[in-house]
Amino acid sequence: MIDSSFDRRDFLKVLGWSGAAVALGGCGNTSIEDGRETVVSYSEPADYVIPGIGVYYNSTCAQCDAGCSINGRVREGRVLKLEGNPDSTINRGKMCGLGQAGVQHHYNPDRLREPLLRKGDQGEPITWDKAYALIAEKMKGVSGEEIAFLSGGISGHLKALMGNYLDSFGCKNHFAYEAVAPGVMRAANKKSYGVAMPRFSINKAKVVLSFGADFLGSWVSPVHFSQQYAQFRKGVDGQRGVLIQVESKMTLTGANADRWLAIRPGTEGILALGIINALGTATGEIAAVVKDYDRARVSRETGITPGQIDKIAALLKLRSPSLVLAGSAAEGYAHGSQNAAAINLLNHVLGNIGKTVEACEAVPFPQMIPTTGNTAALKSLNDGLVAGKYKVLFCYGANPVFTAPGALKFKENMAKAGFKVAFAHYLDETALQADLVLPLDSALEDWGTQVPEYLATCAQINVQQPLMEKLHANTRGMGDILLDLLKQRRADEYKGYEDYYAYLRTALLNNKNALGGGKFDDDTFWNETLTQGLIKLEGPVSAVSFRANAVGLKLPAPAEENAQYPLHLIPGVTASLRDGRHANQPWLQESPDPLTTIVWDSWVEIHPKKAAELHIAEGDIIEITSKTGSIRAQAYLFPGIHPDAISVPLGRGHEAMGRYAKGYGVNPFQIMDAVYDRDSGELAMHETRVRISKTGQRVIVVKDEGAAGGLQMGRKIAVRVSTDEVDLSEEA
Amino acid sequence: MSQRHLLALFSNFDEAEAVVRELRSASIKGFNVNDDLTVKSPIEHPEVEEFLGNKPVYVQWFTLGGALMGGLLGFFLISGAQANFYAQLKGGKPIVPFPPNFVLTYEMFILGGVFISILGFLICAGLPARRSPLYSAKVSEDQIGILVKSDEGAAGTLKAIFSKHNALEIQEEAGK
Amino acid sequence: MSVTNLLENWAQFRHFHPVEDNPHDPYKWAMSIDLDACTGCNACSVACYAENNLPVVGKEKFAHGQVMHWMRIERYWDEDGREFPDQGAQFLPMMCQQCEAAPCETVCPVAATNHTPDGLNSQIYNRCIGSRYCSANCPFKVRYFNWYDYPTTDNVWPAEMTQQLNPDVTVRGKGVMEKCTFCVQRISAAKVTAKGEGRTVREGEVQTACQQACPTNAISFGNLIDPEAKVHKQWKAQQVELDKEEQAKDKEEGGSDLRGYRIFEELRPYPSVMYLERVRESAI
Amino acid sequence: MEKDIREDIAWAKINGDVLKSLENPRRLYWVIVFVALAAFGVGVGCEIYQYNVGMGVANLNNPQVWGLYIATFIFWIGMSHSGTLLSAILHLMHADWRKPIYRFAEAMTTFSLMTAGLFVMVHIGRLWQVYYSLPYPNERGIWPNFQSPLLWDAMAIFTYLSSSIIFLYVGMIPDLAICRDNMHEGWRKKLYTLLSLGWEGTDRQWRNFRVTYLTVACFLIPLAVSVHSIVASDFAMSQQPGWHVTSFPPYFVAGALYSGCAAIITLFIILRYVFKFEEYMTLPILKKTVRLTFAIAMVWTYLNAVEFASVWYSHDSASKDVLIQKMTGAYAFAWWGMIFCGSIVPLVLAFKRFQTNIPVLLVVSLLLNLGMWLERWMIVSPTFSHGYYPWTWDHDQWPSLVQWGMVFGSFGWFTLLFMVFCKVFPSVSMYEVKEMVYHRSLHLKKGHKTAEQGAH
Repeated sequence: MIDSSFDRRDFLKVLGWSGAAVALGGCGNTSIEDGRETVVSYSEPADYVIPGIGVYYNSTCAQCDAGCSINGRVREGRVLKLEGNPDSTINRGKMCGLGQAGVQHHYNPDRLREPLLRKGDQGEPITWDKAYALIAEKMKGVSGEEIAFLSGGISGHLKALMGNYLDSFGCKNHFAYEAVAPGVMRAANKKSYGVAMPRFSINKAKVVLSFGADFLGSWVSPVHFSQQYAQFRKGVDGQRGVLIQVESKMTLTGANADRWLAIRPGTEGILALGIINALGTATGEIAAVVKDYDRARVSRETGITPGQIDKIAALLKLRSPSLVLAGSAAEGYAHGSQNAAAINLLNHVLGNIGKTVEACEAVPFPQMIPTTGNTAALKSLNDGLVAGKYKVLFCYGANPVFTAPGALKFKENMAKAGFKVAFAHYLDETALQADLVLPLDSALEDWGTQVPEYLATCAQINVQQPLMEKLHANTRGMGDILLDLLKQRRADEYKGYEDYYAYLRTALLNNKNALGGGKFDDDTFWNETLTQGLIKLEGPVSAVSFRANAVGLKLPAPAEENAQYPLHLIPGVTASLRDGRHANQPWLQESPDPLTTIVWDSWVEIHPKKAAELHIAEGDIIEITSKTGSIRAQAYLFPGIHPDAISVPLGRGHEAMGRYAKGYGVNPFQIMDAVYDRDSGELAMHETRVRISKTGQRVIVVKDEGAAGGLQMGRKIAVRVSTDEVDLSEEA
Repeated sequence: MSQRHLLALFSNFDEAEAVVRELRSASIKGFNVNDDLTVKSPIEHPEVEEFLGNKPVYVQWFTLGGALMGGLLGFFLISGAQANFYAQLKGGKPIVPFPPNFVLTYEMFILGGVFISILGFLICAGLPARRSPLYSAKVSEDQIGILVKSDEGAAGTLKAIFSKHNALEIQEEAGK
Repeated sequence: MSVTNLLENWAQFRHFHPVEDNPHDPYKWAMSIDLDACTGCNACSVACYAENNLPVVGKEKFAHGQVMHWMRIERYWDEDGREFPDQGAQFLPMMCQQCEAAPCETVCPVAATNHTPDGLNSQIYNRCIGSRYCSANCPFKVRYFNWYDYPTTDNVWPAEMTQQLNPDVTVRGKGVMEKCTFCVQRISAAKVTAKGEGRTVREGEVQTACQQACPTNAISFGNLIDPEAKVHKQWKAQQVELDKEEQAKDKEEGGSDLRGYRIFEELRPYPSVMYLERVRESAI
Repeated sequence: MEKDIREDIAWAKINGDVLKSLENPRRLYWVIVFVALAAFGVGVGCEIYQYNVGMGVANLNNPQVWGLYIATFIFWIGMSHSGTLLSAILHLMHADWRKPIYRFAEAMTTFSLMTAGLFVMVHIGRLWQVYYSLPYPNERGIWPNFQSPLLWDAMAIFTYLSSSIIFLYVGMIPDLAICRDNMHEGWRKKLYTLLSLGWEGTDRQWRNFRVTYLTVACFLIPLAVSVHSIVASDFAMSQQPGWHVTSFPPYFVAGALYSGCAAIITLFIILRYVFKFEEYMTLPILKKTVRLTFAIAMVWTYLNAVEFASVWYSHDSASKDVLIQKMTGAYAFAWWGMIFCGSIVPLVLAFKRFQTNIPVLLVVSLLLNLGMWLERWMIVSPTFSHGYYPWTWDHDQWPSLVQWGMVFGSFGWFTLLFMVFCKVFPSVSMYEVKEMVYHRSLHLKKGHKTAEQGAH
């Protein structure tokens, strides 16, 4: 596809220039002067620019950590639309809404354009040299212990560079923090399977029993799982897969279940054991563990009828293999690990391990393997800040001031750090607290490599390449920045690399053989890689075997009634907003939440029954009070939630970040208590207990759903049949 | 031989009628009742036409013609226009569907009818007309006027007849 | 001259549509959507925004019901009033159904919306005067009117965002009606290529933006006439016929094991979109 | 029984009285004109705003794409009906009591049609492109779509408007001649001389005049009926629940006559008072009009009931939902208001003592028209907010001030036109009143004669 003779950078310049030329009409972000040396006329365009025809380049989606490969449509040097890259084993040419909104991240009018230095509460634009000098100066005589580097999940060469940079200070304080991450599950899996993230083969399962794992919406690798789900529904030999979802608040996955069960919050583990008991196939110690969990008790404690338990058990027995998943709903409690363990135990009893819970490969380059973010990291960072340990704090790829539970008082604690550097795309809440803010390239302008945590069928390194010339002259890629910073420390080691691009190229070419490029010469291999957008390779397989001994698996009795805070607060993780880092992308704000169809605002999901008790009607502004604080949001009567729980979606309620995010909705993180999972130390996101009260105000809920409230009024619009009425095997 | 116009005004139709009858019976040389006599009245009054002897009206023929023309024109205009959408079908209907075209034809039928009737009226009634040599505003108020055109010689006789039927006023002027 | 044209082609002018002698040759674009696969994730809707330059109207205008999503995901609950929707929700992607006998077409005073020879319900923005009669007469209410001049409205396409606009699709100004086009720009591109190579468009050459994005392949789109096309196969398998308002499925007593249906068939718009019923397990 | 008109009124007096109404106006007149002008100004302001910003400011939405504009449009079309239609029918039936009142009734027709036309304009999303809908050979090679009921509408209204104007004008020619004869020099004299086409009331002119007037009258009756049934088909031809009703055309026509008659009563009373036309617009005539109105009111009520019944007993659940929504939903107040004003209030007219009670009649006639306006609104909006597709059910949209402003403005515009008319043209037909008087007196004389013969 790409002729190997020309230098790719110039070619991007050309694209960029022509792009700018096209853009001149509308927007003043580029002037005739920019890149005039590379102007080419359309009368003799380079063979890779066909005026009026879209050209496609592969890269990697950076909207979430799933690592989908994207296929960007570029015309006249402007990236227009992101499609999925069919070669990727993860998304196979498909894209979620979040991913497609990447272009709006790239073209976002609120992106940072200049390095900013704090002057009082103002940011003053400075040059990069100044910025680097400042960092060098601040780092002088600072010991490794006094430096903290907060990042999101990170992998690939960027991770390597960051590691090296921190090493150069002998610093061990790298905190990888993701506000919404399956941290507990990783820990539990490690214990029970020996692998943090085995391969879940939904498509091979005949029954999927999911305890709050929203694998179609936001869990681990949704696009990949969605495709598996499609196969799973078609079923092997016409035996359509059955999905049972157990959770206290209906997620997108729950909405697609054959049977959705509203369980009392936190009792997922009990149900799992109850099912094992009902299966009656368990022997030895496992049988001993579950023997007390008879139907009556389990039903009493979980609120699931004995009949249901029997049905589930029967079905699981009947149809094998099955797959049991532990999602955030099960994990989010102080006893989250036990829940997860119990659920994994169920998998074991059903004999799914090795069948649907499979061994997975890893990338053969340890230094590139992802450091997955979790919430425990936030805690330790916060403790450090409280103790005033850190003189310098770097912050990249995370927005803790927005996403840290209010109980942590992270904002105040952050102030205790001496010098705070934020690498950011927007002037978000965290960047606002920093002393120095360095503007980053968007993922569509930047180079990089990425290794997804969840690998679908084989090990895979995703390559990220610019889809167009930089939009803003003064932003830089994180890789380039780290490289420059490293040059301050280890000049001789890194002076060879002009920029991150050069570093990346060299690094990959050095491992050409290991990357399966042995037979190519360098340029061919490099261009092939860029053309593919990803490198598939063999890696060490880590086998999965059940190793946890069930003994000592203790599950606490369900949480007792709390008179002061009677309700559980369930943070809703929506497919499009997740933890809110992309809240400033208008498509995401305007695309209705699949379940409530609400847009541009937060809401409180409350069960109609409960609402009737409290005389709450849709649109009532209600106040939610927890130990930590209180927020106000509009009520939405939602049948898919346990009456003892309410749910507020995460991701909205920004106080900064940009025109599309600021001031829309509320931020439930603010009122979250700091409760941790006993074993893994992860934040227990579902443990916050609240009470609600009406404020007397009422608003009209802005949603797509009409006054009929999602009823069809007897019209034949969306029709449903049960399996015994259709014969799927006959279908084309 | 020179002509002369006379206008006599009467207070009511009976007198006017009497005058006309007399003019008819008395055959006056140089004066032709059918051509040279005009009755002007403030209101529409069928009797006038009776005693003037019925003169035909042709407006309705204009109307008929106009209506037919309008209808045909309408139908062909519309169907012709629709024929432009040969390649652009609409709502699974024929390109030239009858029901709507009927409605429109009907409207055009009426439109043509009305317009042409008016045209006919203007033509038949000779409007817009130049004002006749003798006219009195009284006619548009409450009096009936009889306008005659005759030779010099006959003028006297006519005047006599008018005054005999107590004409309120007699105007005369030399015609050309 | 149209009248001579009229006289010459009188017979054709009286033809009904869809007519017996196949009017759609070589193309009839159609879609089928498997509601069992659809998870309601909204990816299709966002893809549509990206492909077709749909304006983001913002909270206030959305509140006024002036949103412009050509493709909307509807979420329905069961009507049996149980405490919990324990069979989940039902999702339905709803976009212009490209009816064969579209109610919107007949009523447009200026013929701005027509039926194209390849079976699309076309909307001609330049010709539209905004009487909004088409929307009034659309049973699905999938036509969206430009209530404001979005290109010049604040924060719809500020500064750099304009660069994302798809040059193949016009940006609509105020006062015109718009709706899903089955990504006609992609269709025409493919047709041009095919024509250049002296053949017809093959299955898979055209993908609508929504279809391309859909993570579960719930949407399939193609040429209903082409026996190779997945759409053709699906319609055939479900015995749904384009120009019938009653299908095999409806005729069978006591239900049938077919899943294919079209919405509001009884109104006889003959939609070009077939939905496959959502399936739910009876054993649990 | 009281006489419609005294037969001993001197013809000269008739001229005098009517011509007086053309004399320089009193202060009250200017006040009304000013108010009307102001109201119209408001409407124009709203339109300019809407034109620049977009239809959105009217707070219309998807699916509620039509609003007060269309409702008020139908209202004015309806208003236009009685004038010409009644005038024509009564003329054919030789009901001479029409003579004193038909002139202003026809004027009303013309002006309300002009007002209705405005609403087509303000409703269109791209007013600057409105000429696309005109059927003329153009360089675009594109014709309007004649399948669309909107086009039928345009056609019918154009026909009706032009015919009404012609009917009004032709009927006025003899009176214009009178004005011409009585005016001293000045623009009025010139105007009347021009318009009266040199009418002199010769036998020839009268003869053709009679035939023409009769022919046009014959045409106008089916035309008037067709116009409003076509407006009805804008709705009935669509598939929407609540619109797709067979009985709509007669229903609309009845409604139209109804509001028209009510309007006639209102204007009758006002003109009678303002121009001191007591001698011509007499109470017996008023009484006849009132009785006619009452009859039509009952017809309308009946057709209303028929519509509901047919919906109610049909198995069309969608239409049923709309009906229920009308009765109980957000629009209930308007719907019941319509029932009250349209079907209950007119019962007052059944009582003799009220049939000539000016104040009562004024109030009632205004209420009737309010009811008729509500009816039109209730035809348009509920179907949108509660149509076939439940997902889009009412984001219940209320008309914004812009819409109300234009409705308000339209009344200003109408009043303005009417005020100008009755100062420039005789609002009572002089020559026909004379005819009326003449025939009465003739009749009376015959009566005397027979009496005398009987005596001998």
